[in-house]
Amino acid sequence: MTVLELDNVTGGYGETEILHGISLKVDPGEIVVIIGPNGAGKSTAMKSVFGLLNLHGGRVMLDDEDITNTPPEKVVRKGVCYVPQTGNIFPNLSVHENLEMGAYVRRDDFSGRLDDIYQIFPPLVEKRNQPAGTLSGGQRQMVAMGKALMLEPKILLLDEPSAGLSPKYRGEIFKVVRDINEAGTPILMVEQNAKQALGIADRGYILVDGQNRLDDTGKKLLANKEVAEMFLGGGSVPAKKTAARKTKPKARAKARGKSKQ
Amino acid sequence: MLELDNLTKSFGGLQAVDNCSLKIASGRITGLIGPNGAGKTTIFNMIAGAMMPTSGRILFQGEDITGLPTHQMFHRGIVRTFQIPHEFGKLTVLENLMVVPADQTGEKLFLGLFSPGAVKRREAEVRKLAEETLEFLTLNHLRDELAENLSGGQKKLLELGRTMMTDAKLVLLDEPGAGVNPTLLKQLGNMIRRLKDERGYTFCIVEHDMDMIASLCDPVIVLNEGKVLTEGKMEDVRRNERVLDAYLGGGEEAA
Amino acid sequence: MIDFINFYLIPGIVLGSIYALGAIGITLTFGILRFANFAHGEMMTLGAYLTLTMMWLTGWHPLVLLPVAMVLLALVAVGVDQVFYRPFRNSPAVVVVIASFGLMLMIRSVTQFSWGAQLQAFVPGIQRPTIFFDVLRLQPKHIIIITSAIVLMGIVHYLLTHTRIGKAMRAMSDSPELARLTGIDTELVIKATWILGAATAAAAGVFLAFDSHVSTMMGFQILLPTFAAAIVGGIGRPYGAMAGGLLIGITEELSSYPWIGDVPLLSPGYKAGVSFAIMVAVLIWRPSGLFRGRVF
Amino acid sequence: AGRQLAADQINAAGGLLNGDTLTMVLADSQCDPKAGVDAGTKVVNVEQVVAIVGASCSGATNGMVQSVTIPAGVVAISDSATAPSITDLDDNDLVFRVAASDAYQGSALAQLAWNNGYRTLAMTYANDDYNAGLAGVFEVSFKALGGTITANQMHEPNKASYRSELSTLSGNGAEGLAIFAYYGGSGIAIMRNSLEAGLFEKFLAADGMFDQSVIDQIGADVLRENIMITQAASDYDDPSYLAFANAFEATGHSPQAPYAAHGYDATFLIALAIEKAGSTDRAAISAALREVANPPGVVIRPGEWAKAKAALAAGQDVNYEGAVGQNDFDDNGDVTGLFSVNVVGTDGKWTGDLIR
Amino acid sequence: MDQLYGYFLYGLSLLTFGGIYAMLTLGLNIQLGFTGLFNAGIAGFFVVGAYVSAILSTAESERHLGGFDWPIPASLVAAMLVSAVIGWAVARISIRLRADYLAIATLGIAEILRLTFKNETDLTNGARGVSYIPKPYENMPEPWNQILMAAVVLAIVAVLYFLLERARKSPWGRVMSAIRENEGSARAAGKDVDRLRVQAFVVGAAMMGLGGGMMAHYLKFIDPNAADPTTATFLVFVMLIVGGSGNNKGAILGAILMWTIWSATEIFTSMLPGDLAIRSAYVRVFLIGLMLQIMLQKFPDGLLPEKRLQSSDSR
Ligand SMILES: Nc1ncnc2c1ncn2[C@@H]1O[C@H](COP(=O)(O)OP(=O)(O)OP(=O)(O)O)[C@@H](O)[C@H]1O
Ligand SMILES: Nc1ncnc2c1ncn2[C@@H]1O[C@H](COP(=O)(O)OP(=O)(O)OP(=O)(O)O)[C@@H](O)[C@H]1O
Ligand SMILES: [Mg+2]
Ligand SMILES: [Mg+2]
Repeated sequence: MTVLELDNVTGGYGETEILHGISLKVDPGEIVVIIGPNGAGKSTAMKSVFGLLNLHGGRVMLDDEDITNTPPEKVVRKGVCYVPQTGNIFPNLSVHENLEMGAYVRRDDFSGRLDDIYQIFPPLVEKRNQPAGTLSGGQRQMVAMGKALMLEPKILLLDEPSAGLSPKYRGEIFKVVRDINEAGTPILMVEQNAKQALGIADRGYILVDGQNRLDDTGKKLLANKEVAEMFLGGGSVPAKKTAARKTKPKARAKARGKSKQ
Repeated sequence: MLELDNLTKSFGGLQAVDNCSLKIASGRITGLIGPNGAGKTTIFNMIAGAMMPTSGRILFQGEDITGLPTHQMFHRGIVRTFQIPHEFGKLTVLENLMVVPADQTGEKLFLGLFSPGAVKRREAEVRKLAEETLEFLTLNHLRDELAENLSGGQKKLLELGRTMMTDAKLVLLDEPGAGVNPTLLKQLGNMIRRLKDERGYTFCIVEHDMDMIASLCDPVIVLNEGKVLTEGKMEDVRRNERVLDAYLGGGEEAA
Repeated sequence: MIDFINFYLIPGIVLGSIYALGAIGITLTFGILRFANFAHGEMMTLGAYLTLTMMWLTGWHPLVLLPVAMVLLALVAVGVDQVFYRPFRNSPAVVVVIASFGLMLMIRSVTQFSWGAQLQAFVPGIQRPTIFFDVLRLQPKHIIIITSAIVLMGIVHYLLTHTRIGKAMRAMSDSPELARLTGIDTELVIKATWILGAATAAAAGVFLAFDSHVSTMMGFQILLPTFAAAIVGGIGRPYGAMAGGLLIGITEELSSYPWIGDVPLLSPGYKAGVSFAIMVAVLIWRPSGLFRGRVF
Repeated sequence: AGRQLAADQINAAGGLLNGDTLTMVLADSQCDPKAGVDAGTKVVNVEQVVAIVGASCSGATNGMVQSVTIPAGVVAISDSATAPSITDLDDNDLVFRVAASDAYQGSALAQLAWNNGYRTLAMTYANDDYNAGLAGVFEVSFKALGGTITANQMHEPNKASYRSELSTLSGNGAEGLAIFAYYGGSGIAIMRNSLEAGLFEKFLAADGMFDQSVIDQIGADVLRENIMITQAASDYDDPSYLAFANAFEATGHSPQAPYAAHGYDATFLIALAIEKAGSTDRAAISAALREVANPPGVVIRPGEWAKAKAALAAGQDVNYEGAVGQNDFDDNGDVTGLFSVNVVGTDGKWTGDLIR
Repeated sequence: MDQLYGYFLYGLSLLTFGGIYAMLTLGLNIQLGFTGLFNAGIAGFFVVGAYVSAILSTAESERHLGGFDWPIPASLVAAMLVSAVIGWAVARISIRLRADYLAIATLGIAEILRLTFKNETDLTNGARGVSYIPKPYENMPEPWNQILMAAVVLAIVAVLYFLLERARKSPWGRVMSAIRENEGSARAAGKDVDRLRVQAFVVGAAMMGLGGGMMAHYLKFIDPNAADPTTATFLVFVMLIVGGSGNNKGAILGAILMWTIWSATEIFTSMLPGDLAIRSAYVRVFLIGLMLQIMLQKFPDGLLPEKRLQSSDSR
């Protein structure tokens, strides 16, 4: 039984195809991390879960239910929670209102949960009535995370949750992620802070050019030399890496060709 | 090169930057670090002319430039990137870069219309520079893509690319590394160093990636609650109790 | 002095209340759907005509029929939205503005076609004022208009600040995509916006007609001052719209008060320009409006 | 609608020339000179009309005739453009009108006010070409008679309220208010506002206010004795008028509708001119128009198309005596009009009396 | 034959009107299409241009300021200059406003301008308008006068088109798009955003003034009704959006096409039977609204969408 599964998903924004067949899954209780170069399609893969793009093929399954092309608000109501990479706060709403919005689909009393969030991110306490758009980059990220945590979801999707956070809070975030996970929520996250992320991950996927490149347990990926060189910034800049990038234009051309048919 | 003299910025009751004085030395890469909300971006905004300081002065090469409009800062050689990428969405990646250089004769409406010779020559230069920059950023394959379609990290690269399109004296980078793949980030680091060495840029970098700061920056200035907490080499700063407490926290794995 | 109150201030407040009700719909569409809705004036007109027609059919008082007109107009608005605005959900604001302009022409011609261009009245004849304390002239209808407007605005305010759908509206005006990712059914919010906007538009139209008469151009004629009211109050701020409406209505009337000597301060020929002058001044002095609306 | 009646009668009584039908083409000049020019161009070129009845607004007429019909040599007879500026257009004898210039009505109203005992009046006018012109003439005429204008205030039409303007107007005390406005634009609103606020009780107005809805809206009781409206009118006892009025009433319209009779006359005159010229040649029509309108000749009244056709066929001269009056064009193509004074009758309708 | 000749003349008038509107749409295209300035005050600049050109070129009249008797080209240049100056003033106070606010502000300013021309009777003869405005080639025999009038208008449009295309493709056009896309970033790249925006606004305003002047000469008569926002502002927007905002060809196509629709629908609605014909004005307006809706839904980016030149094309 898997919680979330992408099965050979292809698709993109409008005409262009970005994902050329991505498969991945998250089992109960797991932390799964996606890494890959910029522009590989990691965020796009996340969005495919929310019906935010044109899927040309493949399926998205949630708990054995086919949710391919379900509109985002319905997916959220099914218990999938998502922190996008950009535009993840309501800039004109206050911090407090942002957090409340996180619990929009909840109808019970969530004040306890609010207190928890303020405890995790103390800097937000004194900003609670300030419009979130006036926060610093890192503070916004905290709001975005906090907002997602307001729900106690079936599964949590995080797109680069640690970007822009100071080392202290980055550590904090990973701790929070682990805590949530230990409380039973499976997590799928994209991270560029790959070492730390893989450190806490059960499994990891490496995406390149909209395709699966590798998947393995977090530990094994960390130990893999090639992976370390190509994706984790270890060692010197390898010649191979540039070679890998050079295949990209062709792949794009191919993708264009496909989508035109 | 750049000196902040008792600079203050308050938002309502909050002193985001609080009587801050610091110096950025010419020809070096200065790191500016500090907890979230310490006031780093705010300082950048003031230096680059996007925000008016509440009080205090900004001196650039000995000249008081406090409160000048952004475009004049640019012409004095101060270039900044944005923490959240600010691309020209409906322009292609190449055009995004070509917009940047100063002294484009063709940008005068009248000259753009009537003096093709000079304009064409300058256009060719600008285009060449832009193409080199794209090559450098490994974005060449996306040159004709609309910038709004780039991924988060690609936009960050483009942000950096813009600083390479001009003869900058001081480049302010606001978190160039956030969201950038570590391997690429390394390259970026090399590139920044090269720009410093080959073109004589002075950098000031805000970044939360300690590896990058450690490998590039000397000195490092630590900001906390709008004030300078300490300043020095990364190794020293790293051992500072207060820095550990406020910024690095226990979670930092030393690299 | 008493003339000032009787003939400038009170009319100003009445007019202002009507502007304010109209401005609520404008400010909501402006803030949540992000476009300036030029068809809003026509909605007010339509509200008045629907009421008039029901009066012919039933013979009841217009204020009794107002709730029915509100419901009918809300239905119209939701239907119109589905057919004419839905295709433009992801279009730039200019395109939607132009679409609303086209719709304005269409609704207007339908109104003119069905009811003719002749002017009509809810209650023919004139209503003499009741005189209080010997000097204060108040017409019963003005008292009704002002109090009903206040009640309606109170309800709108409550809906927006204290209900889930109100919060969802504010969230959506900030970022529609994130709103969806938060679990908000944006189509539902859009419907709610139209319903609220249409209901207040119906009220504005009916009150305007109640104060003077029904004509096919009545809504359009107050559209621009209503816009000014919405802007002055701050876009997306319904209570701002209320304050803006009152401010515009009162200053329009006061602009021709003989403040100095006994000639009007400003030739009434420029009266229509007063609301714009205020609006432009506010925009320059404080672009987000008096109540800090959202800044695009 | 008056125009259509004329066309129908003519076609029923043998049509034009050799039985051709007179067809009417409508074009909307929207009171905007751009639209006037556009509409003129369309009817002149696409519809190939031989002559034009219209435009109705002075602004649209001005644009249309100056830019289109005069260069094209097409006769235009306006039925309701009353601006004095049309009188001295340099028009190659191509622009006529059957409505009297405001100059006449303004002074007629002033005279009427004076004769009815008004000595001090406040006045207000809507700022449009028609009412501003009329108000100007009225002010001069009333003062010339010895009257006093206590306040004269322009207003912008189509506003929701006029209370503040009215308050200013009432400041110096006046026996009544002269309103120059269209009833729908601002006229009714002004009356309502002044009555409801108790500022003015008595009104004088010109034909922009002549409409049944004024009575319906404000109430006959309130207005009876209190309002006088001049209107470009016909001699209601004149056989010409009666001929028109009976026919028009039979079609279910009120013959007193503003400018209905004018439209009828303009159309009829054009038809006569065509018949007289013997062709639809535009230049010939212009030449023939004055001959069929002015004496001498066999008197033709509304509806007498067959008679006119016969007379013209016999080579006789004709003289159209229309529903609105003599319709004798002067050198400028203007007519001197008749005016009626209208008050609210016991039946709650306007009843008019010719001013002689 | 006559009928054909009539169609020909009507066609000329469509081209003339359409061409004059094209001056307005091209002006708007600089502002909205290139630079992203949502100017809803077209009628204001139109009316300024129309009156300036009218007053300068007419003979002495007691009704309004006048008697300058300037030649038409000179008064058109003056119309452009005055519109530009007013455009500059308007831009100075409102250029920093964001899109929709700018729209409403300019709409308001245009209304104030129109009211001024209407109320300052000594200057403009108020609501009664200015007559006897000279028209180019009006003394030529029919149909040459009309052919030449249309030719002059179209020639001006062609010149404007040529210049604007060059401007669009030049680095200036690129900077303008950059400003439209991201103001902050353009500032950070050293562009004096405010100055450039004012520049675009002023150039556009001058073109609108030219259109207004041309219209006055073509109509030979101008009154404040000609600056009614419906036909002098919204119609222009409709034209540009239908044609394709950002695309100069689209601007011209939109102007001529929409004017033709605007004008020619009447030929059909007036054929409706009896009572309907009297209400045909409403039907016509309805059709125009409906047509607009269909156009927008079918061609959301306009008939000729904006094409950024791809960097590789221009190599
Ligand atoms: N416009 C504003 N209004 C009110 N407060 C603001 C505004 N802009 C920034 N602040 C506050 O000023 C403080 C400093 O913000 P700044 O963006 O400079 O932080 P930073 O050091 O760049 O942090 P980060 O590393 O998270 O980006 C923060 O507490 C923020 O909430
Ligand atoms: N809205 C969009 N429209 C069209 N193309 C897009 C859009 N968003 C992203 N793309 C393209 O899709 C590709 C994948 O983007 P995506 O955002 O998924 O990358 P990513 O793996 O998340 O990269 P990063 O680590 O930089 O965030 C990129 O090449 C980008 O150009
Ligand atoms: Mg991403
Ligand atoms: Mg920051």
